[in-house]
Amino acid sequence: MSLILQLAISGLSVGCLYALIALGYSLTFVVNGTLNMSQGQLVMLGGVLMFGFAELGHLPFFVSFLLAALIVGLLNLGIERLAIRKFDKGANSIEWVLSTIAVGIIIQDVALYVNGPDEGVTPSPMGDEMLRIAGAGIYWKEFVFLPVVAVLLVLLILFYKKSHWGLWLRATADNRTAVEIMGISSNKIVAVAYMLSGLLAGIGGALMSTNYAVSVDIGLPLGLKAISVAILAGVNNPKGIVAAGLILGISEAFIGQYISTAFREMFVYGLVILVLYWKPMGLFNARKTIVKV
Amino acid sequence: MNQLIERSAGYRAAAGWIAGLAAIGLLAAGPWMVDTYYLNLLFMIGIFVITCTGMNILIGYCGIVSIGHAGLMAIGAYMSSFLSTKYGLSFWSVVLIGMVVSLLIGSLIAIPTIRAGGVYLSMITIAFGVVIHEVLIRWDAFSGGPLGISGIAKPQIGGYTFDLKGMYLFVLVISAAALLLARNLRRSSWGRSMIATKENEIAAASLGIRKFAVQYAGFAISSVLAGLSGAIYAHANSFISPDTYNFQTSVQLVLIVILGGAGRVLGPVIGAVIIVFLPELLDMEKLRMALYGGIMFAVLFFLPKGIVGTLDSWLSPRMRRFVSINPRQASSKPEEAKALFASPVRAGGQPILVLEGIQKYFGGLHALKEVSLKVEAGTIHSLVGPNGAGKTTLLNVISGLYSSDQGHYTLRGQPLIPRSLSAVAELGIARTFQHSRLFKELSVLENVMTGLAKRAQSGLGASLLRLPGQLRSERLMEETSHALLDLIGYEGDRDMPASQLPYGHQRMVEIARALATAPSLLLLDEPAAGMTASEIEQLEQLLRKLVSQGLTVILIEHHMDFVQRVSDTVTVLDFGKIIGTGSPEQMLSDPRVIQAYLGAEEVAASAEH
Amino acid sequence: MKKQSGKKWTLGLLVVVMMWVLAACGGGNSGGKNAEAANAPASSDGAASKEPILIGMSTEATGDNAMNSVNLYQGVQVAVDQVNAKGGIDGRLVELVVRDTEQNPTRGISIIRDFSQKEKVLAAIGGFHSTVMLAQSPIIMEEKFPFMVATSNVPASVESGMPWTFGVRMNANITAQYALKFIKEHFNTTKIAVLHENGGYGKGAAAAMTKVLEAEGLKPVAVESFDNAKDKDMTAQVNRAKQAGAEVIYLFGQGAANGYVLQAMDKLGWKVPIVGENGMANKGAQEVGKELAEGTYAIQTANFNVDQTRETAKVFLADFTAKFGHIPTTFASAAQGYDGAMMLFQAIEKAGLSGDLAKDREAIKNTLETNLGTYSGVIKDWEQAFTTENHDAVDVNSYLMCVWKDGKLVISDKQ
Amino acid sequence: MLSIKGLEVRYGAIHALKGVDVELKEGEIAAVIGSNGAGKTTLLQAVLGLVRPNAGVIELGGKPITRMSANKTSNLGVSLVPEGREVFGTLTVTENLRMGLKKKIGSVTKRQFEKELELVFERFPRLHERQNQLAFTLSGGEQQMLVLSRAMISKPRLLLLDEPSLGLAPIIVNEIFATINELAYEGTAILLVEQMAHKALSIAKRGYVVDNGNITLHGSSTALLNDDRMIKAYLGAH
Repeated sequence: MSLILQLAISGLSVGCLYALIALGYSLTFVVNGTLNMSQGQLVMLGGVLMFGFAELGHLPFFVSFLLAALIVGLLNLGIERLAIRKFDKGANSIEWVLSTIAVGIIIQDVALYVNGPDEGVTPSPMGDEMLRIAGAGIYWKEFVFLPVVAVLLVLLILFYKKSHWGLWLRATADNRTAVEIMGISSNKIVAVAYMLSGLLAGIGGALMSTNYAVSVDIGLPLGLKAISVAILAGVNNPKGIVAAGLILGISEAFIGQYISTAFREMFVYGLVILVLYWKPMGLFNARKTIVKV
Repeated sequence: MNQLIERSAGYRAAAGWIAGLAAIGLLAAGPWMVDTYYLNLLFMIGIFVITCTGMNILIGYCGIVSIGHAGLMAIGAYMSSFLSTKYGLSFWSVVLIGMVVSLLIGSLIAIPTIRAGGVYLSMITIAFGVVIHEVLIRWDAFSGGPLGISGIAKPQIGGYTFDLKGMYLFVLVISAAALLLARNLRRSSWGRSMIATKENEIAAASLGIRKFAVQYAGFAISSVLAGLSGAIYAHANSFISPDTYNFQTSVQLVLIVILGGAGRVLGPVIGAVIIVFLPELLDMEKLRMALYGGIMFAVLFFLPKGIVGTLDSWLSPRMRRFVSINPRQASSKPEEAKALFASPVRAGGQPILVLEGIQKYFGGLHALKEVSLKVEAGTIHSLVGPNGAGKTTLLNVISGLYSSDQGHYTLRGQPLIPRSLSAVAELGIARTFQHSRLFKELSVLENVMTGLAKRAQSGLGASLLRLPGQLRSERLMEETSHALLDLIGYEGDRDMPASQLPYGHQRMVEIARALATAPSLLLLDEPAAGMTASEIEQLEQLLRKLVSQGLTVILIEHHMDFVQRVSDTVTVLDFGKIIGTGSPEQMLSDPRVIQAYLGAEEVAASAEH
Repeated sequence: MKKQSGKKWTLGLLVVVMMWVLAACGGGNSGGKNAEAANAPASSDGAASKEPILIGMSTEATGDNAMNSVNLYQGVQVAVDQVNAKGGIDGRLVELVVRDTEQNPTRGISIIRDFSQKEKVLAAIGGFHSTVMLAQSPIIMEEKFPFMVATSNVPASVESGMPWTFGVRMNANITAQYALKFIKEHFNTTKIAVLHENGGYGKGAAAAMTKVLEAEGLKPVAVESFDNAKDKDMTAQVNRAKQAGAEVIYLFGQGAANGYVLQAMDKLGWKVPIVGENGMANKGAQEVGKELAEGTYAIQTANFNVDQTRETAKVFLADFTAKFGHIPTTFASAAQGYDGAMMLFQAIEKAGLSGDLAKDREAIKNTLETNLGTYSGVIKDWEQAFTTENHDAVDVNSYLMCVWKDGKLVISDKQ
Repeated sequence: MLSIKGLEVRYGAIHALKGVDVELKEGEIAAVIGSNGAGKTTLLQAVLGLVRPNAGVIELGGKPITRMSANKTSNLGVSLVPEGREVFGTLTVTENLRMGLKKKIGSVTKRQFEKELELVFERFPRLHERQNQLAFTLSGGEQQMLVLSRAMISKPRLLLLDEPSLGLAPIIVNEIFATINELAYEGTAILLVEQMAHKALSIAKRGYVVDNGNITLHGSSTALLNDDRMIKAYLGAH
């Protein structure tokens, strides 16, 4: 029994990571149908900055956490201004996919130049103790991912539902000209969405560096995996994305155990292709509402 | 006069051919001029040109940006390497098998990709690319895992084994052939149909062009070329590994096409030269990839049309002014314009189209309420009514753009279910749109020729190789299109892109394009909007000429005087309901019509007018 | 009209920028190799007048686990500095022509041709990334110049049938023999589970250990793989090894991935000895595993955490720390880079250069194979390290078993 | 309140507005009538700033707003009810109304907003029933009531209406026009673009007839109603 629990728990913490990054995609895709293909690199940047501030800069944990998240958020603001706005020309314009990939290449190489290739883990305030639940073990610093993602999800939903910025975001997603008529510059709303998405990426990266090693080359694989989560869930459904992230993390652990570790990776992408054949808009995609809240 | 035009056009084509052959001759002398380092780079350029010409067809013509085509190169490479190392088959047979398997896997990718569109399209291709990469790492028996396959036999003919020189010449021949195929495709109806579906899917469907079939052809060609170039590379370097074709390679392939200029035949050549030579020149150690990414971004930002595209748009206006082919005079014989469209024999007074009880809802809006209508063959039947009355909605329902919630249709006595635009177009119903939907990248003549795509559909193979049969049908299409342009009295330059047409002309060319599908029923949605008085006069003459040759026209128009002069019957729609059908005089003086239009209270005074 | 001219203006600007960039690099490139400007003392007597000796350096500076490949390159740089400090090889300074393969086999191939034809190097050193090395090997045979493989463990890249490649590396087959001998001696068990990353490095090691065990009629109890960059949770892999009753884990991941294996073992409450190689020696494993890494073994060919017993090693460590400000992060790669380069220089000196490129390359190859003579390196003292049949300098008894003790990798008392 | 002098707008080759002059005072309704494609919608879009005029001056309460962007003009108290209504289909009725608060959305308290809602629901009880429904499920008439209320909730000085009667049944059109009359009575200046000339002129004080980008007729409603040139110009007989 403890094996199944062990697999589930350890899969959960990895699933939280995927969910957090995929949430970043959904925020921007909902607003103007574009997303930042270098989101993975932003997460890497969050982790590297966190490690840099906490370990090398000896700043307190929470100060460096906030700094890392903010810097990545502001960077994403710049990326939107340069790499997205010019290319966002309606439904199936694709140039922004390429421009954000190019930005990703630049971020990764500059990070390599500044930070060097080494891997680093930021010591977590939760220490390295182990939490034992009925024989299954998980580090506190890993387990803390779950509540953090839960809190962020609730904040995001409240933001969509209650705050007027959230309302503006959903209105821009629905009808951009009407938003302009209502006296709100839709470009500003898109920029805010990108900053929030950058913030999420920064938080994801910083959180990740407390238990997993971050180095400059982890960005791309993480980004590709998180895109699959977003596609699986249907990009306009925050709750669906977190669920899909967790399911993916857990099923990876079980597939590894019961089928074979070799085919684990193919399972994820195979599932994505199956979904795209059967339900291209994603499993939890709510047809009608632009943002399922 | 005409001979002079043909000859000058002939000169330009001949000059093109001579320049092409000279370039290939020079490149063919390469192996004896440069050392193996530059020869290897030229070889790599050839490999990229082969794949990227296929991708150019996919991105430039069909508008599908696939970021997973390195996977298809890998399939071609692994299939041929596996068969040649395991079973010792000759290079020539394994390459063919490799291409076939790439085609099969490419088709698997094509189905969801073409259906999805938008950002999902790129995600699907990325997912496929990554799955192929993972399979190659895992499936040791087939791919040798991460260490790949070594010692792959080099191609042989008779005694001669191909070394780098031989492989380079082989690649040169293949890439020249690939470029020729792309050029032929661009000049064929298949190429035009691809660009049509890319630019305006709805307009293409209304001409009877099925998006899936056309775009699948693009995908198939690109898959085969990718498989071929993958196989050649593997056998040339006698080693293949999963890392050779990963996500970064797919991005590189797309960049080559975009950098060169998507949709331009020579685009991939320029793109490949830059992408292959750039890393060799940037041999600084630090921030090399950052500069690479920077250049990629700069090209996307500053040169959206790519290098060849920007040069072309810079040079061609000058070229055209310099070598201005003066417009063809209207051909001297408009009267006996041969039956340009197969209009049926007057169906003895039986109505060509009957609509009964058509209902249509948009969410809460009840757009069409119980619409019933009879349209007599060989007449002009106008639909009038205030804005938002449902006129365009009715047209969209008849043409199959929207599906109606209720009601049934009969066309020439047979029951008609307007499933889709292309299906309805095949039944001989053509239409134009309220806002111009011309294909901007195609020239005026090519726009009209896309109307003929449905009828004169020669095979894909024939189009690629430009076989005599296909050439003849191209000539025929050109002739018919010129005749149609003469019919509508178009005097402007027929080779300039449609995007440069003045507004009025755009409407007329759109009508000519609709006529090219040889319809028996033509639906026109506000053709006169934005036209000058003289253009409206021309339109009136055209409609009379068409109807006299047996065509039936359903016309939506706001210019009441035009409607009055040209219509046989007028139907007035208001608030989704038909409030009257009859002769123009009867309808336009009917108090209910005026009330609907002017919104006057039951003011007796105005009714008398 | 404004928008149209605006576009042309930006087009013009871009073309100027591109020209400047190409010229700047082109200039730098043709003017002479922008290689590692060896800081030879300016005052050497007339040595600079003669043509410098060009040696190619193929690195993987960007991409996954670049931290190991940096050590290889740094080791070679120290060798070049030392040789040039002594006035170069019979008066001619050594210059490195550095190229980055970006872990891309296609680029690796073009670099070999670049070394041979464009830069016209005498010999080259590199071979960190196994798959790139495999792609480069056949091309080296075509281009016919000596290439020193200084890290990649894949046996195939330096087989006897490959006359032009020489290995100063831990050949997976030989490493597996040494590891099996060590495990049988100290843990008297042959129940070994192999956990490896799915790249060339991991795959090579897994295949070698399986072959070595099968030679003795045995079989690894479990062979599990993981993805170095993507996988963060190894519970499944470790659990399958545990269920198979493994008593030792032969671990071949890179850095942090090994750390996640340690974490998974900790969660499953399962403690068995671990024997790894370069990946385990790298600080990434310790960074993640922290005290869990205590007592894990890493097969190396050198160890710089302890004071050096060999003279060459002392000098090497001093020069390395002076130049880079820290000791090597992966000992074996640095040591093998240094020794590989020094053997090349010794062969060049012994062969004597006639100026004809093809003959000189042939001469260096033959010297390496026949009369290289004695060379006292960082790793060990060699007596004719290579023969025509065997191009691998590191044999079973030139390994050094190291162990993690309170956060540092030291030489283990069990050898 | 609003003065437009010599306004010209060109879309590429099409010369949509060729020098238009319009005057409007507080609490006054001016109707702009004319056949389809005459340039009526372009006029409203130019006033709000959705379209940048090529020539001419637009002044709101004496302040020039000719080249000001749409969202800035909107916050100066100009609300537009666009042709085809443009509701936020996937937002609920209340959320649509909340968007009407424009930039003041942050400063308006919950209670204040509730009070505004009561006013709206009192005027349009049907919106009260459907307040939590998604806007795209509303009927044409209900959507028109929604966008009208949304435009009024920010108490604009100038209300621009683009063919409110589009696709509505006559009884609903009467209800809408009655409301427009009340709004003017409460002091809002209204520029009403409408195809139904008689209905528009019945509530407007003055009217402008636009034909092919020019104002061909202009005067008090009663004068225009009896001018037979109006019907001819209207039915597009050139």
